Amino acid sequence: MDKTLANLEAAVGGIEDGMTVMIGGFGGSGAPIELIHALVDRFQRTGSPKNLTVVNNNAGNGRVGLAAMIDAGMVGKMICSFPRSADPRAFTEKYLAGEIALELVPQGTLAERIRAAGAGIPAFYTPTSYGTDLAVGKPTAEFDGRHYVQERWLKADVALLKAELGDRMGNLTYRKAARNFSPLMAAAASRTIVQVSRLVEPGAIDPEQVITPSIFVDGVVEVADAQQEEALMRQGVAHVG
Amino acid sequence: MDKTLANLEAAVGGIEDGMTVMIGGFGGSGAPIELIHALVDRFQRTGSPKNLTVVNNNAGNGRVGLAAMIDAGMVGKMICSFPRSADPRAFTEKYLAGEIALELVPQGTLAERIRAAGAGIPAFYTPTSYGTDLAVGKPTAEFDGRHYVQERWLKADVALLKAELGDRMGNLTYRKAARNFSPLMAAAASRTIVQVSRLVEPGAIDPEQVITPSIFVDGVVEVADAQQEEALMRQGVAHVG
Amino acid sequence: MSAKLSNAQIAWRAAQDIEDGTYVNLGIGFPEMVAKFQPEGRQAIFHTENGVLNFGEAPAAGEEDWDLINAGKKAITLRPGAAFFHHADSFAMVRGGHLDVAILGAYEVAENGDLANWSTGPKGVPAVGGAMDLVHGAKRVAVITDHVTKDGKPKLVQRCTLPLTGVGCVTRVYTSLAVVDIEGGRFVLREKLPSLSIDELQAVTGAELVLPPQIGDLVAPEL
Amino acid sequence: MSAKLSNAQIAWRAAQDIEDGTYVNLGIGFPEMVAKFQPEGRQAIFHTENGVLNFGEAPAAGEEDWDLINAGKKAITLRPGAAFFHHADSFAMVRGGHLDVAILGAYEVAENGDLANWSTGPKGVPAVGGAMDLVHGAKRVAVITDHVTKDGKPKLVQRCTLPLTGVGCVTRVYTSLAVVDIEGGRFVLREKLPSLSIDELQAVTGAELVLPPQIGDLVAPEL
Repeated sequence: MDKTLANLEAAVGGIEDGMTVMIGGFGGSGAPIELIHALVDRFQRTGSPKNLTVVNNNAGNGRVGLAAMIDAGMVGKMICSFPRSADPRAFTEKYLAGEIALELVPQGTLAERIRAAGAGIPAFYTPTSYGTDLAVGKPTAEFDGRHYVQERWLKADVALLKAELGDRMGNLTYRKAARNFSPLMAAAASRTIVQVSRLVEPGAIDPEQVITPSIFVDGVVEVADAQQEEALMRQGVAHVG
Repeated sequence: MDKTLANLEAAVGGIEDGMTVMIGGFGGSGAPIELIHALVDRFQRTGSPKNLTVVNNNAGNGRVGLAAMIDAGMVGKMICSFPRSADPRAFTEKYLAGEIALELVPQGTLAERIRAAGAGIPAFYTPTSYGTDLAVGKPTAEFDGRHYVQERWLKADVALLKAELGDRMGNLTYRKAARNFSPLMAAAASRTIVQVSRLVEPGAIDPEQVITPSIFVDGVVEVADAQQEEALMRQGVAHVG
Repeated sequence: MSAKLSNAQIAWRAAQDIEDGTYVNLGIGFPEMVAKFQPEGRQAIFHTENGVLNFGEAPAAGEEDWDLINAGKKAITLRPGAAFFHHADSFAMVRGGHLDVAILGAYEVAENGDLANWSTGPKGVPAVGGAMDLVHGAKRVAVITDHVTKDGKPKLVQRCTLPLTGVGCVTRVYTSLAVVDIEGGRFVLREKLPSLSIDELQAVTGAELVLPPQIGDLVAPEL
Repeated sequence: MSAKLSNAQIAWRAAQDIEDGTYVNLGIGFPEMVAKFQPEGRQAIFHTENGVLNFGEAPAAGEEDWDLINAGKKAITLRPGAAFFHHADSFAMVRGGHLDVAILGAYEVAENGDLANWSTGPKGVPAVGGAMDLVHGAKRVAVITDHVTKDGKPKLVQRCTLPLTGVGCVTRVYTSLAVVDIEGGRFVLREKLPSLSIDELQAVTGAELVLPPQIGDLVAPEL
């Protein structure tokens, strides 16, 4: 069993118009920049995939990564908790122009909805957002005298993630706080594609240190000198594909 | 901050009559034998704690550990998925005599109910047990054309767990498959007490390898040469306190 | 009708349908035997409820590590690329539809896909384990079983009489006499022992067997 | 009425109530400042939503590792005994009631404990982050804020007019002028600047201040 993919182009090949794509990372920490740029490049070359729904905690920063996707016009809708950043131009411009939709989800609810999708839990109750504008239209219930909002699972067609070590079977580790949403998204997407900073043989990762077990991963591609979104943003880099 | 406890007696000191106690382990793998035996010894000495509700995947094996607790007459109710084992005498005798109650929960639902308690999720929906005797009396709902059962969180007053490494702040690692329910129980109990096979200083466990972060742990006690339930059972050992 | 497959042969037949690279959970007891018959050149990855992925065969006697066991509490070993995880993650794999195949035992399987395999009634100590989760999790839920009970009664029935494990969950049954798919609420016969007539098979089956144009021969090696 | 505490002094005052060994989440922006004023001999453990427990101060300029950040996307360092975990576990800590204290900023706090701190209305791009989770998670939810808006309007009000972050969640407010508890749907004055009369304080407070027998002096060092 070998889930390694030949290159970045192959890695993003299965993403089609209108799909829901989860992208790992919290700000620049954990953002799979090379996978995202490969997808932007494909769009610039072929006009596809377009009208994507993207799930990420944020909505891009500067002119690289997710911001470059939005700039390119590939994203029809963002599902996120915090569409602001040091340089949120890409999203802000499109949002205020009515060219991109936004589903705003509290961060913990976003995480739990993704986790629920991976765990086969179609709905759950959370106290978060009860009595607020973000709970409007959602079922509520009382348990033990406290009020809760019913939230639904959030699934995706594809997840694009960044990991530190990855073996050929798909077992993953992450680097520091770059873990964040990625283990959840790996389980919530029908197809999970991961850029790993170092590709290793099965057995090289201690089974006790695996964070994402191979069952959640469909493809791994090695990107040895991965770029970091925050560093690129601070350098003023723009990716236009 | 130092959560280390002086000894096993101190570790089980806060457990009172009628409490719900979660006990880590799956069969003998991860069973905190020394903590359990300290509790049995306390009961034999003082008559307390009694009438406990115990949450574990199983209901004891042989005459040690959880089986010794049941034998001693401390347990009023078991919440578990599989009250059978190689030598299930302790539970079987009391159950057939009507001296112990049983709440039988499918294993994945048991895990998820415990996880939900730790995560502040009062209820969730699962397909598991829909249409079976174990769903009788539970609310059901349909999502996307499929039927689900509503399950409630499962909390405990105390969790008694076994870990491999534990630092003085309470960060834990586990040994192989001995992890099982323990990270979930650590978060679901008001008070989480852990016997660790090696006590280390904060910083000795790589932050990426911590399985249970310190926030879920209230006390750690070192048991350097911990016994293994399966081995004891196979040796025919009985713990009578 | 005397010839029938042995348990090992039933397990062998089920193993032939497990593709390379699939994630598989084998129920405790008889289904565990399926792992022994993985066809050459195919690598299945085995999952056990208690938090291990990609385990291998039992260790030699005396080499057991009792912290490394499967759901049946038997000692196991690891293969390269194994992973440990906690019980909620383990059942996320199950309930979340990540397993490709679950192979389970049965007391009864009904033509509507209902399965009864956890309780023989109100007597004794009930125990369910992970069975009710597994039947709603894997992409394909198959059963391996003798075709009839020890008393000779059909185990493939119109409707289960024993307490259900799951509703409409089974899609294929490997028995000592036949391979039967469950499609549209009917038993569809796919393979049968060559020595057995369809009438003989129908006589020991508790619901009508739908007969497609092609019915294969169920043949297994001596094991 | 001209004297008031600086932001640093408000943060200092809030820090005095954080006990040794408590687990604390500080909201992004102004609340982060509370960490600087931990009293000598007390060790709080700081949590950040993006999956780090027990982080320390910012690294020196040029030493940043952008994979090691807090919820405000600022570079951080680790203390001994730190842990990484994924976002669902991180919010299990929050929602599950494991944090002892959350200290947040506010646009408005109402006497019924309602908090508005995420949206100033329908204009612009809305963003909520983890605020709505934090207000329902920590055992104690405190607010630090200037007592009035830049326009001099009360931020402690009868009922919030801005979109709510959470209902009945705040139990203590540290302002530039006072420390106020929320009990039984009322603002209870605990401490005020010594230079300020109760009438002066009431005049800039949007709901009635309940006056207990003892009202302490709010004094903070020069910072």
